[in-house]
Amino acid sequence: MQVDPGSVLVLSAILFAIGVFGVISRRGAVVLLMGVELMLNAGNLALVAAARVTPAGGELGAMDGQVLAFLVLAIAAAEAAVGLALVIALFRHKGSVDVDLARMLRW
Amino acid sequence: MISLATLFPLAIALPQAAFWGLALVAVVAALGVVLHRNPVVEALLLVVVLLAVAGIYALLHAWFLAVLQVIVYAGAIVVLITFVIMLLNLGPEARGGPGPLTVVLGGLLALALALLVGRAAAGLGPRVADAAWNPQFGKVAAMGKALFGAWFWPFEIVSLALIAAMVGAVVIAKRRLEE
Amino acid sequence: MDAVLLIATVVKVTAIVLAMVSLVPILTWVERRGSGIIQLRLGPNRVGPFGLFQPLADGIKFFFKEDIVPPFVHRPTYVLAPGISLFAAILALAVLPLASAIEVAGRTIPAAIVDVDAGVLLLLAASGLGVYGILVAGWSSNNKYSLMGGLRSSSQMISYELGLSLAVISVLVLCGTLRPVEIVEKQAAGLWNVVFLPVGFLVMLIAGFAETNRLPFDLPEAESELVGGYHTEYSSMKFSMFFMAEYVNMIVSASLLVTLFLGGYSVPAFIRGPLGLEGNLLAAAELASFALKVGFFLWFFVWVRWTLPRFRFDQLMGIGWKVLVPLGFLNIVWAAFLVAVLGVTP
Amino acid sequence: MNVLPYIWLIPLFPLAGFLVVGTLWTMGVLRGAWVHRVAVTASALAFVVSALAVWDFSGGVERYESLASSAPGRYAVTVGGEEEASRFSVTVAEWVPAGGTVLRGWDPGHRRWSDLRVGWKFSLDALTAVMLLVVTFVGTLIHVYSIGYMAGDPGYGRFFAYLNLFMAMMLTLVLGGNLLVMFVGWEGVGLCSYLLIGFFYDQPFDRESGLTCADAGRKAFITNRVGDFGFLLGALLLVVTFGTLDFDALSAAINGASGYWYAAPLLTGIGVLLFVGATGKSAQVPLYVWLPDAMAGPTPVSALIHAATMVTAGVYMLSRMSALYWHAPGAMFVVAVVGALTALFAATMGVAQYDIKKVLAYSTVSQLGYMFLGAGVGAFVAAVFHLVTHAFFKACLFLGSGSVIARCGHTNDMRLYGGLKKWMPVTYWTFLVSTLAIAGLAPLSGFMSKDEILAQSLFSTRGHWLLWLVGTLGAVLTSFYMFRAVWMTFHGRNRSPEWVREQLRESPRVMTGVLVVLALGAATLGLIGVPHGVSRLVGLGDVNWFAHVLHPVVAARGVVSAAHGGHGHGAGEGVLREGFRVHPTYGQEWGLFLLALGVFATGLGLAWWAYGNDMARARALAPRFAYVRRLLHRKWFVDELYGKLVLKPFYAIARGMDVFDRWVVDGAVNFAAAASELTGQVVKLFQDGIVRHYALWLLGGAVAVLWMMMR
Repeated sequence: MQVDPGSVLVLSAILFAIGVFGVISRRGAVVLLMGVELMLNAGNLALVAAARVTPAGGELGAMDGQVLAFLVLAIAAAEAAVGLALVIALFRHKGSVDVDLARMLRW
Repeated sequence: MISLATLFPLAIALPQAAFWGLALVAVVAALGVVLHRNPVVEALLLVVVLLAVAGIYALLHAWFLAVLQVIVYAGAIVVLITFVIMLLNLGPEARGGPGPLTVVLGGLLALALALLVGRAAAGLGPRVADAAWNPQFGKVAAMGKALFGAWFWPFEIVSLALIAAMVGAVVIAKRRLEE
Repeated sequence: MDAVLLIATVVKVTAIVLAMVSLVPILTWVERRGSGIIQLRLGPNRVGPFGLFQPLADGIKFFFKEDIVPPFVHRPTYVLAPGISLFAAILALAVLPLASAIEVAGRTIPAAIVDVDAGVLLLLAASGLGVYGILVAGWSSNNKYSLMGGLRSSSQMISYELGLSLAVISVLVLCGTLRPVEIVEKQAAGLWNVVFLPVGFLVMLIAGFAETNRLPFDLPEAESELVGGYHTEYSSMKFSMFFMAEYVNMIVSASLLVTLFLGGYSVPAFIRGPLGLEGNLLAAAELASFALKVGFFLWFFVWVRWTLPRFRFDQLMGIGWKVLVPLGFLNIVWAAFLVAVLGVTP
Repeated sequence: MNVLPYIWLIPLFPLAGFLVVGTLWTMGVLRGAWVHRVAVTASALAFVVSALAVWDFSGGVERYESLASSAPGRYAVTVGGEEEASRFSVTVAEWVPAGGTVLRGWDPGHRRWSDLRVGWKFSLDALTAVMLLVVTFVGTLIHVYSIGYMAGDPGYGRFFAYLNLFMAMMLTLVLGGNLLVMFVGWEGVGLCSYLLIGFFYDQPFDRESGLTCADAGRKAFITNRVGDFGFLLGALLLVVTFGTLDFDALSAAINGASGYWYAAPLLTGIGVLLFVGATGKSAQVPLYVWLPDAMAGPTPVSALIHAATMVTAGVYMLSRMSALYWHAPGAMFVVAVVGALTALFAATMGVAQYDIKKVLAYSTVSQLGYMFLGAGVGAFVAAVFHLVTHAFFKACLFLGSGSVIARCGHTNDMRLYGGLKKWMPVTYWTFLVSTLAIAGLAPLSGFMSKDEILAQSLFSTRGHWLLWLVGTLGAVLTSFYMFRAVWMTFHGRNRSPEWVREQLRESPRVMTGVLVVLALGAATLGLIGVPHGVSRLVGLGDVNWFAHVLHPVVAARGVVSAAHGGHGHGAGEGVLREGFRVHPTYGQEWGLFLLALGVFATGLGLAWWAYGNDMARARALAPRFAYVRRLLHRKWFVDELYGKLVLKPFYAIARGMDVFDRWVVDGAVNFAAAASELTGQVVKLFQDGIVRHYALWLLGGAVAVLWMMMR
């Protein structure tokens, strides 16, 4: 008995789309970050599912998908740290976390 | 509480069903993250999504990742997000924001993305039977061997990236002395 | 997964939850009587012999008190917060082995609810979730004392979780496994980890106090500054759930300490050898051993609470980041030195 | 002593001197006497090493054969004989390692020459040895002289740095073992010439035209570019034809190639093109115009670069390529005609100049014409010999004039001199000796070399009596204008302003010493190359040591040969012949000798007659010959002619180009810029600073790509 990786991938696509929609439809920087986290999670889900699809080779089987997901996890942590620092800096400058306010550097 | 605990062995017995349940939870919570207007509620819903995903990891035999997902994502990243929300005392987001065109276009495009990827994923090829899997697959030892073996350099580079991000975060967020 | 295992798991879960629910009142009694002794007064002694039924009376009082939900709170999260706290606290107990194994219907099954190879990590994960209860409670109360209390509490827990994790990692390095049962078995076969890692033990002990928000680290609910901290607005059963969560956390901390450093459920050699106990009898003896050690630390928690004054918040963070984290790192290096250079195995 | 393997060090001494003086003086570290100490030491070291190398070379190169065979890519040795020149070569580094490249040759069937390896090759043979000694010896002397001449000049260090750089480049030119290394030196000396002509770049040079010294330098440089263009074309044609630039390989290839279909016309073309380069560098008609203006530079520069060494590079190059010219009679004919015409034409202009340095400049042009006349009639040995003697007496003359100029208030105008004999005896006597030499008094060096050239132009197989006649007329004028200068400068009444006359005195010892050495050379150097025709008159045999040494280098191989110096074996029946067409008889030799003395005496007498009595007769005659004088003084109006025929159309074309560049080329560039900016203006609208929109574009792109993948 095991989970069908295809269905996991479908879930991953749905979660990713939801994350994208969150990024596009919201103004708050924090929510934007959460949307990004959703997208990252969707990506990780796809990676882990793919690890179940690839043929088992060698002693450990194909762990590459999981290892990649692990690395993405670490990078997500870094992204959150920097992103939140930026949110705080933005808040300090503008008194708000509305990303639309941070547009001084456009053309 | 007790009935909740019984779900665990049930999930082991019926993985596909458990998956659909978790998937439903994840999608609903994710929609909540995106649509709700209160940041703290959104963060909590994000935790729910993350826990559901962790559950799915476990169902996919990615034990180590499942635990890490809870520790790192739920236990650290989202705590940080919540923390910032409270620190800045963010209330419900003001109405308005992006125009309807952007929202509708974004929604349609996101839907198209989901449909396209979903269509490709639905036709996934055959998978390996349970018996063919190494019992160590996804366990801590296996991950450790992979990380410190073939993936050593990526692993180290990611650790460097983490340190850089840490320093960067401090530099960006710290209050200047004269302020 | 067969029916026996399924039923056994359900039974184990039920047993643990019930044990916690029943242990907490006893602990409150211990705390109050103990504080009485330390402060040279009597403590509760009216209800039942030595006031033993006092917690029961309190429980009844909590049940029947009016459940006030202030009108300015964010209701869904306000209601949810105590549940999160208690749930996370109890969840951590799921991986702790209370004995080596128990026999049910002729089969040997693990004594912990789940016996997975990443058990220690799972424990850390569960304790990490506990922060949410406090954070959400503080925020949803919509009260500045609550919010400050919640923020302080959460930052304190995050900070000390680091020291705690580092101490745990040193044990993992020494034992080469993440499975609690194996860690205990290795200590049973050799020496307790505290012998090899005294610094790690100390770090974990201090971090344990902070994790449970108890004196001398009870800043989040510092009465003089923040009234009641994150649970200022809570009353009745909801308050009692926070209360219970705190005591469960104490139990978890003590259990973790015992499991990782003090041999867990291991029993003196003569019990297995000359006495020849085996099966469920052995399990009972092991449970007793475990309970004894945990009990001592619970008493220790109470003892310290009524002995030491409270730190200032900046001192608290300073200890967490500038003392415990570096010590934790040094301790890991020491553990690695033990394993790699001296070839020590517990 | 094994010096030959290190000949490549010789140019490096002055180069190091240039770098040291140039940088340290500019930085202000090197000051005062240390400037010339470093510079003169660098030059003197080059001379010493050159002398050692030549001495080593004269001992025979046989003992280097084992060295050459042990490192064949690096060293090459040719052991010479009567008809084969000894040569030692060292290739220091690869430069153009184009070996194995495919070149399309001229050959029938387009045989491909495919081994063009050009390295930093330095080689030494008799011709190089002669040049090496002249360049380093005269160069060092002029360095010494400059210590006195340039004393107190604000650009003292700059001057010596340039001078050292010039030495390095000239030595590279001379030592270069292939045409490309030679070309490096060729261009390098051109650069130094430009820098030194314009040394007083902010001072006016010619009051009549208002030109500055910088303009004069520019004129020299640009005129040289014209010649260099021809030189480069010739070199490229050589590469295409023979697939090599190496002198050894070229000689071998040309000597072996005389039978090919392309030999005569192609080689003539190459020869003429290379000669165009030589006319530029050596100031021959029609590119001589820069040399008189080059007198804008300091006098030691005029002596070193524009008399003794650089301007003779063309003659050296022709001698180096003698194999080619022997096989290209047409080219040789062109060389001879141009040389003879230049000799006469420049002499006429020298007659009417009042600027002492211009007199000497035209004299130089004229003497260079003699050298080319010699080369053109096949008297390469005599040409190179004249080069050597000319280096001495002309350097001495220039330095003497410099001595005069420095004492006479820095004026070049001979009308303001006169009677200087009294104040400057050493300068006078050395100047006089050199004048006698250039005018062709019998035992002095000028006679030996110039009259040998004239004799060969009459008797050589490549010669013609018309060439001889033109050359002899030029010699009369040479004698005339040189003695005119002597009388105007040193004899008669002094015409200087009062303040100049009061401070007239002899130049410092560091200058006069050099003059004496050079005058001694001018007087005696002719004895190393006494032509056979002359030695026969006094009953001696073949005492022409110089020809003996040099002949194998410039002898024509593959050409039916007579002996060096023209005498000896009878001419064969080959198509191309070297040697004398007519063997002069004893009487003819005597006739030529006496004629030469007559030529000398005629010029002397005319000068005495016109300028002897304090220029009285010249003043009286001047109005009657006003038109001629004007014509000659204005240099036959050649500069004006060039201005009309070359510069004006050139400026017109340049103006047209300017318009084209401004409107069409710049227009295209501006259009590109404007188009880029417009694109940017449009595209920037997408970058509105709203992150959401960026995400939307990204998402749209991703969906589009996915859709295309899955269609």
